[in-house]
Amino acid sequence: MEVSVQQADFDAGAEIAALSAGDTAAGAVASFVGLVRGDGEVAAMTLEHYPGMTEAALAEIVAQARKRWELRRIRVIHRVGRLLPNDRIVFAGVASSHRHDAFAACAFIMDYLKTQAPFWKKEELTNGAQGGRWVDARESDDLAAARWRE
Amino acid sequence: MEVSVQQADFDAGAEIAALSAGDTAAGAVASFVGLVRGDGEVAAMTLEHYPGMTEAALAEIVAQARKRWELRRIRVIHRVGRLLPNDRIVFAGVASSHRHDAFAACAFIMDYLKTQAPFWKKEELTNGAQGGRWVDARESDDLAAARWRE
Amino acid sequence: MALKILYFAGLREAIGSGMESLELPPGVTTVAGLRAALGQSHPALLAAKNLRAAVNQKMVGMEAPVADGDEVAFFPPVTGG
Amino acid sequence: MALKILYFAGLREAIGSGMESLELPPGVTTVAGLRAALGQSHPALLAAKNLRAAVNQKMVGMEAPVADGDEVAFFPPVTGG
Repeated sequence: MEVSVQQADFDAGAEIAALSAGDTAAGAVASFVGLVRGDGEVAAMTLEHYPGMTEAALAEIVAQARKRWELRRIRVIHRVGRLLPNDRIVFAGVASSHRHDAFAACAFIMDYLKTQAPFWKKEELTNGAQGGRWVDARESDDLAAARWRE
Repeated sequence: MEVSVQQADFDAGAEIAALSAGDTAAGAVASFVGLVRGDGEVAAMTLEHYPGMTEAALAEIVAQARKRWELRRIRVIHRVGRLLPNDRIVFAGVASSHRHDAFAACAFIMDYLKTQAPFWKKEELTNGAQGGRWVDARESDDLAAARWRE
Repeated sequence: MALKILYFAGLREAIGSGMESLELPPGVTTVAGLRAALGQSHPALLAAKNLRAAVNQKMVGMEAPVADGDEVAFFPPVTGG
Repeated sequence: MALKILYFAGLREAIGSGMESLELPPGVTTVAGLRAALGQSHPALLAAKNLRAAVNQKMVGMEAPVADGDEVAFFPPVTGG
């Protein structure tokens, strides 16, 4: 299983170990863990997604990475539901024979995930503002994804 | 402790967790695990290093990364001694508020480590060739480190 | 066969519903046309800046075709990761 | 005060020793000069391609100065990671 969308937390160490277990061609494993940042203003956030499309979009991103680089195993996990500051949100891990392929593919997956996978964050504010606040998409994320198309 | 040179294996999951534990500004943790590749020809390898200089060189690489990017915690672990194919060799992990800083710094640390840290690998061959074979440095590693100086 | 229309995130809240089912309105052939037609009862669809859409669970541009039986989703720019 | 000289990896094996201690040879002021002087008893030092050096545990170029009391290391290009 390459992609998962789940409420449960994940074990980054177990995922990283699984990416190279028994594969002596996997000399390089690059990985990324994204966490809920907390600046004191945000008490929690809830991740909404588009069931069905989410898994397909993540699988498509993984497929695109495989076309661009020589990769071994890949794993992407994205959590949904209510999360607190410092909670893990997302894991992306890529094994390859070569570290530059592993790093590039891992960064690519995160950049594409940020703009192509149907997740939306809503923040609950510590001041209790009614109904919470939907997070705005950032232009920097679009630019980051665009650089892979150059 | 930011850098360690040790014979013992490491726990990538525990290291990654420690990079963001209790730090709500650490929204991004990029990490890398390097492993011994096995193509059937290599039975084992032994990593020699320059005690004292090794730790200083790794600490200097970490300090350079901190000058270039906005980073939170950093951790670098390099094993020495005899290792088998699929064994972990090196861990580099970087926490930051921003994923691009985390990815760039982690890749930078690995590129610099490959050319600046005094480690040498000697392979034991499965055909039992006497005395083993020292691994040659690769020009691609020099080029990878050079791109950060541009 | 009816269209299945989905709304997500802030748009879902503004419209007050996450899903509806309807016949393809006469003359509508593209996502943009569907947006204009649905906008008569859901002004939030017209007001949305940077509105994104997916047809049959693939992100598409507003010029993409829609046909009977399609699943069409409208939503704000995604913010996962 | 004597110089401490260290050799690593294949160079250590070729020389047959990982460490020696000696007075700064007369006229030697740089790493390159030290290499030439030591090369008289250790031809492997002269034969080494891409020889690298460190003075007091910092990697340096062959033009770097050496002085009494320094720790000077010679080694092949590194291959860790």
